[in-house]
Amino acid sequence: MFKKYDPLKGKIVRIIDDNGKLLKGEELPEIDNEIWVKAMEKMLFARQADLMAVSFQRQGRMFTYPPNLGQEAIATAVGMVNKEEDWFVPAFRELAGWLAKGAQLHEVFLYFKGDEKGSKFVNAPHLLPSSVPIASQLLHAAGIGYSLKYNKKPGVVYGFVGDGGTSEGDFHEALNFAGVWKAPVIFIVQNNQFAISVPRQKQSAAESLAAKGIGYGIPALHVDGNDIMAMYKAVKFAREYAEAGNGPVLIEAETFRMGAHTTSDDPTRYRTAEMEEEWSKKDPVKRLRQYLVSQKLWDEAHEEKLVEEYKEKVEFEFKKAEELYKIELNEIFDYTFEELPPHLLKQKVEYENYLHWKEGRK
Amino acid sequence: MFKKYDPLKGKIVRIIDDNGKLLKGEELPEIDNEIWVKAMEKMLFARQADLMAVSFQRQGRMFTYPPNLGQEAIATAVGMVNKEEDWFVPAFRELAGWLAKGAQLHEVFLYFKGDEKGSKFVNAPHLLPSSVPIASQLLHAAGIGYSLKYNKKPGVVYGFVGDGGTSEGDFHEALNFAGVWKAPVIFIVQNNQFAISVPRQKQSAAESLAAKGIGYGIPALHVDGNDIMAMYKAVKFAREYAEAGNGPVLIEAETFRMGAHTTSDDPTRYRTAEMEEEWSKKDPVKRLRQYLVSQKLWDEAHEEKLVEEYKEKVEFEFKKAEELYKIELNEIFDYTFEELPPHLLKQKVEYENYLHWKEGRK
Amino acid sequence: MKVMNMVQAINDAMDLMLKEHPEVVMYGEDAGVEGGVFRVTEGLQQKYGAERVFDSPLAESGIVGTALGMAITGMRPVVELQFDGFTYPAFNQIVSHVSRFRNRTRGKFAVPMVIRFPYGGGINALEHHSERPEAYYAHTPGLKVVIPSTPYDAKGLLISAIESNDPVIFMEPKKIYRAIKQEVPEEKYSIPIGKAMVVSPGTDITVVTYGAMVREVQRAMVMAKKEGISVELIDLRTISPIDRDTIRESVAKTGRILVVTEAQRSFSAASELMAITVEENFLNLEAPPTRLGGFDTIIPLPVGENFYRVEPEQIYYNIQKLVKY
Amino acid sequence: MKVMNMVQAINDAMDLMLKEHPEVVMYGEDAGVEGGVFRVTEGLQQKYGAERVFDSPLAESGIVGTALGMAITGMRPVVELQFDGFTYPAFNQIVSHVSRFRNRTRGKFAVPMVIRFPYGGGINALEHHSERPEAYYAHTPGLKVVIPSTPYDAKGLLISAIESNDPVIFMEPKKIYRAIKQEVPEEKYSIPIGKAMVVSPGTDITVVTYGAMVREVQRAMVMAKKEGISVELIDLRTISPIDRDTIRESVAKTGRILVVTEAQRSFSAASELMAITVEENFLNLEAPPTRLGGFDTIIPLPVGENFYRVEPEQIYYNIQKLVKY
Ligand SMILES: Cc1ncc(C[n+]2csc(CCOP(=O)(O)OP(=O)(O)O)c2C)c(N)n1
Ligand SMILES: Cc1ncc(C[n+]2csc(CCOP(=O)(O)OP(=O)(O)O)c2C)c(N)n1
Ligand SMILES: [Mg+2]
Ligand SMILES: [Mg+2]
Repeated sequence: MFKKYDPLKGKIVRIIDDNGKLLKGEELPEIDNEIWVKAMEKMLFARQADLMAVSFQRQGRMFTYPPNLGQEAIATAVGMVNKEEDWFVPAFRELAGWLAKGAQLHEVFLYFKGDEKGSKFVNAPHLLPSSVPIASQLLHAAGIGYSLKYNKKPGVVYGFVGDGGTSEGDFHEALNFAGVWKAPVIFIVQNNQFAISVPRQKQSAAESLAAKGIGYGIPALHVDGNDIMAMYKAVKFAREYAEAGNGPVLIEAETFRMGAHTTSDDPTRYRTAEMEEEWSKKDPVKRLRQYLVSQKLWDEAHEEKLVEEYKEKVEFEFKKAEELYKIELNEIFDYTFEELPPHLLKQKVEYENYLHWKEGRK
Repeated sequence: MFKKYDPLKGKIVRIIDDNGKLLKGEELPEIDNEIWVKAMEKMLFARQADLMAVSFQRQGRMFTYPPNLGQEAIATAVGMVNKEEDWFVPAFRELAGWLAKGAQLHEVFLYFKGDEKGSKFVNAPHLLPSSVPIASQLLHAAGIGYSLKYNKKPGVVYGFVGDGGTSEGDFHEALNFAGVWKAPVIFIVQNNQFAISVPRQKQSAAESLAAKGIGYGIPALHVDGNDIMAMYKAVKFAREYAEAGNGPVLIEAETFRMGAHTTSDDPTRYRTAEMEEEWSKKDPVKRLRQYLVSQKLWDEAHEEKLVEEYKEKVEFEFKKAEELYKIELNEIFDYTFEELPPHLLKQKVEYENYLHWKEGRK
Repeated sequence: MKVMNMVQAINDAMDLMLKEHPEVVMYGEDAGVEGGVFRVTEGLQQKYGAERVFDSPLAESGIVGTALGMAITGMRPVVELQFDGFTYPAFNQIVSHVSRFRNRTRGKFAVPMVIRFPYGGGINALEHHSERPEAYYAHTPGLKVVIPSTPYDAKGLLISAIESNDPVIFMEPKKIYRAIKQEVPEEKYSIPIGKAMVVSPGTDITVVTYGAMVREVQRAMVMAKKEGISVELIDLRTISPIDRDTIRESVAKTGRILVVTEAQRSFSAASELMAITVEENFLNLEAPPTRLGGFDTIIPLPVGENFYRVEPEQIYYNIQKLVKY
Repeated sequence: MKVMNMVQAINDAMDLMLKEHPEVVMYGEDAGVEGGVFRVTEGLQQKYGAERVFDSPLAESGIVGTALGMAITGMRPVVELQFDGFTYPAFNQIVSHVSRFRNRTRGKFAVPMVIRFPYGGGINALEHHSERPEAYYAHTPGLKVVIPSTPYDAKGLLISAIESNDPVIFMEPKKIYRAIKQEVPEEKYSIPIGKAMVVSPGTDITVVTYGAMVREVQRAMVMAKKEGISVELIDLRTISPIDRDTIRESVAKTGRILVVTEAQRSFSAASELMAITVEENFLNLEAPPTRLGGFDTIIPLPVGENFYRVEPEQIYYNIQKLVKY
């Protein structure tokens, strides 16, 4: 696969076209068509959650949130390939992947409402929290890769980063360490064309981000990230390659953030309506839908019904997040160290004395 | 030239063989043979200074020193190509280059005796001091490149780093910034096979370090760094390319540190005598000598006489360093800021009071 | 005079400096086209061109390290790091190079550059967006560290910073970026780095603070005044080097000092201010120098910020305790 | 018992830990084949194999960041950074992740890792090889910071550090790596993190210090003793969290405190110790708490180190001044 789709020769992995039609010379992955139906459901659910998150934020019920709109195929494909033993190391824009890995939606909401409980992912032992300092998480992915290898455990690590993140020193160091260690890590660059307002071309003079792999001896694939079949194929291949002990793989997934960078961003300041329209034609949900419809596996009525269900589910999860959203003073102190050291106890007691005084003044 | 010697195709720029003979299919650079005689003199002088530095250190007259032995062709070639308007951004193992750029040898000795005056290079306005934190200096090189471009000044920047240094995040960020800015910077990796004890293969799984250029859209040359003609050709080409506004160039100069990492290092702990012997056949001084002898431009007697002269010169410069080696309390305080702030004045005065008291006790 | 908030005042300072000094350039992540995520550089690229005000790749060490290269070759870069928490990837460049180049080269190369970034808590932000890193930089010899508390000060201090031949870390309290409006002269003026300001004189106790906490202390002072307590409020303005004289004179008069910071309290600017006080005023002290700051815990996400944030009532609580001591 | 210097004692601790805990691995630049530039890991790769003790690429952020990945998946990495001055490229990983992962995930992921490095001045080294970065790390919530002063302590503290479920910054005073020899038990023992030690009791003045300065203070104490001054010497051992109790009790008795550090003095561990003293002992103080440390200048190269280094006579000078106060 690395030969057929050599990114240094400008090759891109793509299986279906913008209208969901199989491309000439390509083959569908050999899996049951039912699996694409499931994938469609997962993408739709993630999209629904994402859209509603933005509106919750607008209603003032949540703080900053980074929309995934348009990028859902990537993390969904990873979720399809993922096995329980694999580790998922997020950047912050892979909602569908977190859900696939076991995150509960209300935890995600809690996190973006600004509550640490939302990073615990109690049902997802192999899921790391969002990583805010760009690209820093890739080193954790490389270290987990070493850990798996050292402990002779099965599984691989998926490490996510954005196009902007490829400029950080930690991106470099992570790929280099993983390369030297032949660690089972799949680095996935979600190239959504922008880092906030900064376009991909201002980020690096490299022709493609996949090209960066060669600097670390890491084979790379440049993939149409809005083609879930291509993503599935690439990630599945990479997983087998990495798990077999061949070392890491770099995947550049070409996509587009159809929404704002976060709810505090205004994309009209830095990109044109034409560009947005151009990319909306490549919407990954639309493409898979068209494929499924052509296979008679999907229809509009079914989708409408599903979306209604999803809305309720999301609403339910959000309410749950709202109920859980609170904190006691203890929680601020209890996790800095395994045991509360004396100086922190002193600070807590002093603060409680103040609260007591304050209470008394009322 | 980038096409003929494509590092991704395993090509290496090499003009003369290990015995100083022109290789088939190659051409000598079109310059007067006399220039090679001068280059030979410069290499010999740098080598003499280097060898004596090690022995001064052994005598306890200098602290840590990083020998250049075996790597002299690289910085000498850069010195040959260098123009006054160019900037030289060292790592710490480019003695011949510093001298070419205007450093006085006694300054170099002062620096390695641990005296800040040795980083001032009073006759070399475009020479930066050694940079101890590995690879950090390459960002300065990129910034100077921007500065030249912004101010529409002529000239290029030579930024040096070792093979080990290519693993640092700053290496990545520097090449990436320079690439995006199309800044006139020539990045020169002295790949001397080791970073202290760590061999090149443990540093990166990349097939060559030159291969890293493509990740930044920077054309690269992989050069036999012990072949001064190849180095000259590569650097000259790179200089023209960069100065013409085409952006940076990456040069991997393949070489070998024939001495220890520094005077506190013992290479027998991590490399074999065979390896050392193998590389001694490629000694750059030997290779150029053989070429010059074959051209009847050089002979043993001449060299012996020169070396005697050089020894005296080096001895003289070292004595000068020893004379200058001293510091007054003021000098510690005077350069932290442009003007001495009150708190530092207070600290100085308090310290002087102590010194006064101490004096009084004797 | 024009009424400006701090964002406008900083923008105005940069505008003036770009106009006056051709060697000034500005860059950072999203600092060009977009004008920065807080819009502090808004309009400057449009006015001065993309050679002088521009977007950089997403790499903080890169931003600071390249700026050093510019600074030592005669330029005056003013770089923006996007948030306080994203200054750490640049730590090595700041601490190992920016602060040292002058000394290392015995004055051959000066480093006239400014590193600006939004500072501190209070905006319900994600993790790493509410950091108070002043102690890290103040502990580093060779850096000047400035935190303004008003639009007027921000403009005057930033002009001094840009014209300084030493590197300046310029932290902008993001909580009050748009919260305080004030008349600010449109022309150039400067406020000296290294001088604190007595915001309001008083006799019973000295309160030293800076940045967004100045306003919080002022709120506490309203409560104190009701109880007849006269507070002398000092706005430090420059965290390093600290203006020891102003503090000494004030504590000599009041005999009491409360230091209020947003930052976690240990090994902090508050610790330093307490140390200075005992060095300078040991014999004047009528109560123990006291500090009030964040806990030495990880800074909480918004749900816990209320506990972590020092509030006016808490400042007053400490003032009255000290006065009663 | 065997006579060991600090290098041997640390090596011995690591040897024991590698033997006892299969989840312990060690790596860093030159830490494998070569055994580290100070030979602290010498022989360990030969004994435990290159999967457990190995050379890493030259990248400190990489070393620390990957170790975090190991630590949260059940391993106990002990990484070596080559020198104090080369911890700064890893600053972001240390401050933004290592210290916070437990809190961020509400205890789901602990970070049992140790970051070791040679610390401090006094070996006539190049620039960046004589740093004293303890205040940076001590100011960072979520880290424990340890500096031993003897071979015995180094072994016992490192064993505690490796077995701790919290990240520990372990700084090794390189000046005394081989300078002090001492009987050290060959078996396992541990010294608790967070506890200071009264090295020698006294009544006139408390001197608090740590690391290589303990020996310098002891030299000053010889001079003090001649003049009949009784010094209580406290070795802090753990810089953060500071053992306030031991300091309070001592100063309650002596009424005087001198803090001695190698590091530059402002915004430092010395500042914190002075702040703690006024918080804990305000009413006991008979003289101003005083600090003696490096200047707030760039740390000089060897030619100037004599001026910068705190010397025994200077410590004595301050002791006698304080006692006379
Ligand atoms: C170290 C660091 N610097 C800056 C930021 C601020 N920031 C948050 S997201 C972002 C852009 C990220 O772009 P990209 O990597 O392409 O990911 P995308 O947001 O497009 O998914 C920036 C600059 C940060 N979070 N961390
Ligand atoms: C950031 C940083 N980490 C570690 C060191 C310690 N150190 C000094 S030289 C060196 C090896 C450098 O290897 P390389 O880049 O190959 O250059 P060479 O010494 O071979 O010329 C190391 C690890 C340093 N100076 N800076
Ligand atoms: Mg992006
Ligand atoms: Mg090398």
